[in-house]
Amino acid sequence: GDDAGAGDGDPGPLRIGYQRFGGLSLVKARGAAPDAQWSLFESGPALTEALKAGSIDLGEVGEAPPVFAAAGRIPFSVVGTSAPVPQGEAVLVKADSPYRTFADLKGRTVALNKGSNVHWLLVRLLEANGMTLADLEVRYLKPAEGRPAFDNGQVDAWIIWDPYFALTERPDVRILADATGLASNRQYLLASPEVLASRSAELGTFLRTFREVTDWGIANPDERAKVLAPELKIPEETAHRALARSAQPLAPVTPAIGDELQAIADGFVALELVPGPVDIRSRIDERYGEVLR
Amino acid sequence: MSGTVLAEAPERAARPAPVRPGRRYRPGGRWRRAASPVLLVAVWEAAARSGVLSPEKLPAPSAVLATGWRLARDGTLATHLLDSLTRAGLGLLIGGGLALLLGAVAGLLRLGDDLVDPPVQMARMLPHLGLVPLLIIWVGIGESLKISLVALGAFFPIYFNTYAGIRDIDERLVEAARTCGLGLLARLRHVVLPGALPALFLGLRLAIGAAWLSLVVGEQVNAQTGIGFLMMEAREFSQTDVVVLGLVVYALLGLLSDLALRVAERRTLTWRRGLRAS
Amino acid sequence: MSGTVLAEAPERAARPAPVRPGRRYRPGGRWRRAASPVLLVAVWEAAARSGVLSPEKLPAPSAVLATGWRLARDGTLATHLLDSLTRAGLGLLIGGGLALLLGAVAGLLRLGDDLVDPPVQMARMLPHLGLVPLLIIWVGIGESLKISLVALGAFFPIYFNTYAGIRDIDERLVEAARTCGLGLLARLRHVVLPGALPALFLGLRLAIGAAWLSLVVGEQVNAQTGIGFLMMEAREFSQTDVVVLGLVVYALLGLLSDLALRVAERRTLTWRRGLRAS
Amino acid sequence: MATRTARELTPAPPVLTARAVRRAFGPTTVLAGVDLDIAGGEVVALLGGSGSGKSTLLRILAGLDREATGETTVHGTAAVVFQEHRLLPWKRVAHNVALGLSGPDVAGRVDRALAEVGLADRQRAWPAELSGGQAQRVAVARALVRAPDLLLLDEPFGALDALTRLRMQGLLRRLRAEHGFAALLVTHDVEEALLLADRALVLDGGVIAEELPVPLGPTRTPDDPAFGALRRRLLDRLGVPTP
Amino acid sequence: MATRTARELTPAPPVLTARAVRRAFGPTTVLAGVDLDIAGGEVVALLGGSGSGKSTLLRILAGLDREATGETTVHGTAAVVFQEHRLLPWKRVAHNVALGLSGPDVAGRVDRALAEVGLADRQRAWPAELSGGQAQRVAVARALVRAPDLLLLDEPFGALDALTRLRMQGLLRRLRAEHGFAALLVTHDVEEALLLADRALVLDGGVIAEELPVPLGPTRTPDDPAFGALRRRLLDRLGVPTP
Ligand SMILES: Nc1ncnc2c1ncn2[C@@H]1O[C@H](COP(=O)(O)OP(=O)(O)OP(=O)(O)O)[C@@H](O)[C@H]1O
Ligand SMILES: Nc1ncnc2c1ncn2[C@@H]1O[C@H](COP(=O)(O)OP(=O)(O)OP(=O)(O)O)[C@@H](O)[C@H]1O
Ligand SMILES: [Mg+2]
Ligand SMILES: [Mg+2]
Repeated sequence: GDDAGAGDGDPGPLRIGYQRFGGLSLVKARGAAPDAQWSLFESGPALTEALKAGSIDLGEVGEAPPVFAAAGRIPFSVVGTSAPVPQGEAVLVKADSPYRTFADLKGRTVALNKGSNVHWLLVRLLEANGMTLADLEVRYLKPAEGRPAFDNGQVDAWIIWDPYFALTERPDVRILADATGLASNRQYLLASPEVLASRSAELGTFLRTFREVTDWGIANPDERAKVLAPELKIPEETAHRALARSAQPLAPVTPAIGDELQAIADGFVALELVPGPVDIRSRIDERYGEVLR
Repeated sequence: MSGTVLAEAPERAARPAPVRPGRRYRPGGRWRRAASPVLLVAVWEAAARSGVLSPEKLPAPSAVLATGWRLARDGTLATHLLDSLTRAGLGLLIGGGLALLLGAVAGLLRLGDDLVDPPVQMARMLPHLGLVPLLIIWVGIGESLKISLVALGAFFPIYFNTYAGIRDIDERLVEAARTCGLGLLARLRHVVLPGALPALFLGLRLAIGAAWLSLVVGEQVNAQTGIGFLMMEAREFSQTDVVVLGLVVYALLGLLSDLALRVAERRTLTWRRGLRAS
Repeated sequence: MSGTVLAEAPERAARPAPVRPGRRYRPGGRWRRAASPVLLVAVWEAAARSGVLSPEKLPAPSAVLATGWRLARDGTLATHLLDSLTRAGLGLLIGGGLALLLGAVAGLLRLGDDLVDPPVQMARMLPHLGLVPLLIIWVGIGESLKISLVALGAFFPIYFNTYAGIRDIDERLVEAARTCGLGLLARLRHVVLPGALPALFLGLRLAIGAAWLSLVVGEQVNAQTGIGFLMMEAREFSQTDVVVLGLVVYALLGLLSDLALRVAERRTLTWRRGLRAS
Repeated sequence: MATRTARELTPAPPVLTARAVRRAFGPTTVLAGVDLDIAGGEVVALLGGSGSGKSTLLRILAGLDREATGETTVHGTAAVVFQEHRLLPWKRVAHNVALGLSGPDVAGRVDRALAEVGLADRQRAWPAELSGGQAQRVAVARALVRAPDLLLLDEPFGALDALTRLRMQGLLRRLRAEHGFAALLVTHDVEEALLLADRALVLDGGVIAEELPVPLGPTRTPDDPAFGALRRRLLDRLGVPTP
Repeated sequence: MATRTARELTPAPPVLTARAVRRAFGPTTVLAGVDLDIAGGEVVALLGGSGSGKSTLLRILAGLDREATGETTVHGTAAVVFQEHRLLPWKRVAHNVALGLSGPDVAGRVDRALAEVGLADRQRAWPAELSGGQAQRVAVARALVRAPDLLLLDEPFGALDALTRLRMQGLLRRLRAEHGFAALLVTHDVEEALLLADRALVLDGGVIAEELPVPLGPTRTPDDPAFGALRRRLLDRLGVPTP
């Protein structure tokens, strides 16, 4: 196994799990944390699975994965978050489709990734429109599968996040709704209990770097797009557009954040989308508040 | 000269032990095959009970059994199993049928070999699971996607075994059949098919495995039912016991299909026992 | 009485056509195998050019080729390919070696059959790709995960073909070797191995395919390199040309490995040509 | 090198004609131009050393060798008994005999054919359960049951004991008298050739090196002085010293 | 039912002893209690009808049948020539002969053995390229080259023409005189049995039904009146009508 490190002697590098778009990509792309060992994950659930297996020490995910992970009794703590990014996820339909509001999708097929931030957005959208899950034909598709299905008209709408969102945003695609006013769509930093116990300071240093890089990116959006486009292998212009709305500054976790997460968890439990009850409030770890403030 | 021909025979035992012992009746023979699976499960349970194996890494067999019982009682297991079996069966039928046809054409006809075999050899290495994005475009995200994946998975083992089975038939027997006035179809039925049957059975064995494999991936794309979906869902909530239950179900299906194939083989390949004994 | 024995012979052609034409030299024989792949590509290109096939559904071969050339020139393709090949090679070595060993034990020894075969039959149906969540827990998410998946994928075809190949050996030849004073090891070397070789080759063919298949899934879990990763990444960004390029690379690898196996077969199985001709 | 048969002028139309049959395996030429005619109802014995090309010639005449050159024509139906029995291992004895047989009462004909070769009780045996001689007799039954115009027999009685061999020879003679089929009989046994054949050929050096009419009556015994003379002549031609 | 050999009291120690050998295939008993001793250097011919159990007995004596009952002991080494040639199809002729051979100059010994059976030029041929008689001779060479104490031969010359057969019989006689091996020779040819054997046995009804010492000198010919008498007696026992 390559997950040596949680042992005695040389603890090895910090093992960071990141997704294609989260703020951590920029840290990796700029080479700001040369000692870290990076693992790329397709989605939040895949990342929390590695967290459970003890294969990574820290990872960044969207809104829903912490809830699903907590429901799965995966040991982790939430050590950081970001400012809300409600424009970073949206419901997309074809431009020539008749749907004007989300309620028009009643009885239609909607694709989304299960257990991701968009899953929570769906819950909120249903709630806001007085609908239930039974009113839609939900198709759970990963981003890589959702795109061809959406492009080929096999689903009527696709709920997706950046950068897939920005990549799909073309003249023949229309945004039906985004998360504004419905969900915060924050990023969450999850850390394994072992690393918090034994390498807390090291993690703090890393988080400081993370914060600095994020702030630099917000201050230099053009350069940020230049650095990230080749790393993500997407056009610079698309990267620019997506980053402009989705890259928000980091923020410390607070009891208020815990309440927000708990509300999400309770919402999922109420819909029986996760087996309850889920106590996620207690997963909040505020020790890095100063670093991220 | 002959003096040297017969000289210096090397020292050796007059009766070396046979490569394979005879197939005569052995007491408890039927149950001996159960020994190692039972032992395996026992060791696993003991390891889990003693705490050597943490339940997150691998839950105890008894825990898996309890989960299985729970899901079986409320009917969940049956629904999922039925859906998976239907998909696997349909896919096997389509993929296997096509493989049998093309394999026979390539194995029997020179022209068929030249035309059919090269594309198949190219396609052979296409990991059909890598085709998922293209398949979504071509056949959609519904049942046909799952069935296509199963059919693709089942195709290759059957094709290759059909081809090899036909190629390996003793040509002298085909000649004998020709001199008995058997036409092409009759030769197929009386010589080629029975001669290739052992290879076909092997292909079927491998194809059944490949079918499940494809299904487990296929059922992760927009499925609401099926054992693959059940496992996938459990994986999301880290319900290792359900994941392992899914695996146990697969294992049992493996044993069952093996049993069925063994019976079928015993029936159709009786003549081989004669070969053995002789 | 004999009067009836010889009565009423059915009317039939004196010389029915042979099941398989002779293997004599055919002009252009070597290139005939290229016909259908070339035709396939030509039709595909024509369909793309004429607009029958939209580039999103399937980009034209020329477009794929251009992408390939671009990625080849900047070295991307070579890096990814090398990594994938390393993983596939290691996994094949480990899984294939183990399969050969266990297959031989089960095929040769009665006891080995009773102990080894039932667990393998159970495991056979375990879709190893369904094991990913457990494998992540056991071996982590690094290279060992990918190599384990390949090894698991390669194991079964080789195991089953080894087993069947050994079982199908003409026992009369084994007897003859025994009376020539060959011990167990010598019989293995001189009778069992050459007799099972055609089946082993078939197993290897299927195992190579299974290895790639496993890799394509394995390289979706925390990989930064490999053809599977390349395709995965392209999938996420809907770069169909790169996806198809990946498939083309796989197809070419399929053809190459087939060619290599054909050469190896021709070398080691010369004696079969004699059998054919006789 | 007298390769034409002396019977060419007799009225019986030839059931087999072969002209300039040549066959080489790589550099070695096995058949260097064989001409052969067999008239309807004629039994021809083919003798020759081990490896002289008898089986090769038979396969060519049966139309099984596509790499041989020359012309062969069979008028009517032919049945073959190969040097090895070539029974299908996956068919029971009776089904092996019935292979490709059609017409009325197949089962009855098969029964009777097996009874003729003394294997009435082994109908349901698998070929792998037969002794060498039994398998050979089943192969003979498989050929006889089809009532062909021409029988091509490659050492059909090689694995049989003296008594069974006599019986089989008797059977062949009787069936031939009844049905008048022609036969090409490859044999190593000079006496068998003289007992059964109208003509004996010796294959040597890739050609028919010797042709010997056997003008003996239908009831022949080895005690016949003419038989003895022919026997000596044939053995002589085959290089076997005779006392 | 005289199953014991008359030579039991002679000084030559037995190279093979078999007692109460029984073998049944399902309901049919093929061997119903065979007793057999072969003294060192003795050649015993085994005759019997087709399907009488000769090959079955040979396999048992070679230690290849685990389902037979009774006792068999071979003192020294044994080599077998089976009724079918059983050459490994994936080994060239020379390698088939050399199979399992060790000691000095294997290549030379193989060369000479193949030369003895007249196949010096087919060393590099594949078994599938041999004629029936050639394959059989390779199998004989494979047995002879091992210089065993006991040769078990199942119709070793069945597929050979008269001349080659005579040569092989001569070879066997010469080698035996030189090396004094014992042999059990299954044959259908009564003359061959009388030419080669010290004793002839007839297997019938699952037991050794007849035992016939062959008190002829080392230089035997069929013209010998004693030979003729023995021949008639044997044929008679086999049920073949003699004139
Ligand atoms: N496939 C082959 N490749 C090369 N040589 C071959 C092949 N088949 C036969 N031969 C050779 O051709 C010659 C004639 O073989 P054939 O089987 O016709 O002999 P035969 O007269 O039937 O001998 P026998 O009496 O021993 O059966 C032999 O020398 C044999 O080695
Ligand atoms: N595997 C088997 N199953 C059933 N019966 C068998 C099997 N093997 C042999 N037999 C029967 O046993 C009897 C003796 O066979 P065996 O081969 O010993 O005869 P044989 O004396 O060698 O005859 P031949 O001279 O024809 O070679 C035959 O009737 C045969 O059918
Ligand atoms: Mg021959
Ligand atoms: Mg026999």
